[in-house]
Amino acid sequence: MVRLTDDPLDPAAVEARVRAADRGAVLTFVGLVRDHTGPHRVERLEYEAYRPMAVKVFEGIRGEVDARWPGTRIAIHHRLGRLVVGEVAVVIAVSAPHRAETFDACRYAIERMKADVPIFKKEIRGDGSVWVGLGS
Amino acid sequence: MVRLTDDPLDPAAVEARVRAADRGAVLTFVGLVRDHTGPHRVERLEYEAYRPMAVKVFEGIRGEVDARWPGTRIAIHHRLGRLVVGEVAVVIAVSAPHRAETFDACRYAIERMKADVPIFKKEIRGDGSVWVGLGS
Amino acid sequence: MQIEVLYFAAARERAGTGAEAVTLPEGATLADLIDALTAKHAPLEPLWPHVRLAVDEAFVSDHAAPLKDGATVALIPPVSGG
Amino acid sequence: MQIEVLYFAAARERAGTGAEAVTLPEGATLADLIDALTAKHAPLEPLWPHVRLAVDEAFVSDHAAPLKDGATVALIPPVSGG
Repeated sequence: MVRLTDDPLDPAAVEARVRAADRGAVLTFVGLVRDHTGPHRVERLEYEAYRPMAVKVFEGIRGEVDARWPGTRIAIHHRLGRLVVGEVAVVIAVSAPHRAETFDACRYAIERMKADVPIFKKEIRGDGSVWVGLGS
Repeated sequence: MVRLTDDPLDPAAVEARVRAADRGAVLTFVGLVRDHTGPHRVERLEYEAYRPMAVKVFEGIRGEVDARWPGTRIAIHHRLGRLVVGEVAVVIAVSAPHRAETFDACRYAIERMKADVPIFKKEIRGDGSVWVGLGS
Repeated sequence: MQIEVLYFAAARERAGTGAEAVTLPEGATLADLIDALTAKHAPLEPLWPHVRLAVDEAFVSDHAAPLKDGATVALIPPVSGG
Repeated sequence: MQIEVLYFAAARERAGTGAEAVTLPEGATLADLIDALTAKHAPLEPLWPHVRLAVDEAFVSDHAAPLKDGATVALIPPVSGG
């Protein structure tokens, strides 16, 4: 249910992985390449990852979600490589019998990803390029 | 961006309605027909609505979301009629430049819908049928 | 005056109809309408505590509000969208 | 002992390589490795405050921790998945 890929992501396919007859709610977060960051125009992004560790940390997040919200199911697919504006960078889908857990678990997974999954993003801007989080 | 329909819903199509180049986040909630409610096995659901008022209340919710979370865009599609287990009853998609607003706005829209949109659900169970919220 | 009454879900089943016209004296209120409908459809009686009323597609909680000729009043049982 | 060092993102660009083997004396710590890498790749120096270290795919924050022969140490600049 965790996947890193250089190919385009399909949110519907990720969502389908967590659907089941005993689940009444699916929440799907899609992170897209935005055309700007603050005042800077963004032309494209380049993602790289420490792949085996990224998968390991994502799997750890899945385990944490399972433990904190029993009955949820979560799938996380992250794109790597070169992405242009409008393309999908990440899809996180969470299902549960009821909606409350899907919100809490999905939000938790995103915040954990942003903190600890070794994926790196370079913004190629009209006026140069920067590693996000570093500013240079 | 508000739609009531007797036809099957496609979450991807609803999500597509709120995507745009200046948005980095799309959150899509999908409500599905579950195979049980508490101890009761559910065979199917029958949704009916006070259609013009339901659309009006949904549009009011959209206006509230616009006012509270400027920069968000929201689409709400709700299915009516007879649905079997696993079918999609509602899709609520919210986009925004950043993720926090998508979670807050989507959650808000769902809670408002559950409180005030005149849509009614009859559960056809193995052991009889009930109007949800009324228990008879 | 004439009021158009709409019934949904359990209210529709208990009234045995989805819509009907009801004639009330001038100055009648929502409370008067409730009395008239209960007299006409006894099975509605136990449902009233669970029903909200909408006048011309907006919820109205003040049952002392006078009705206007030609208004549409909907009986809204517990909603459960989603 | 020999340590495999992996560089990502800004660290990779500043080191001029994505991976290299580094030989350290027995008992060397992460702090010793940082000194050795800085001596080898001066451009890494300003990056250290922003870099976390992972040993065999797990973050290690204690730089006094002794390294084991054959360990893989990765320099992890600020992450930004999503």
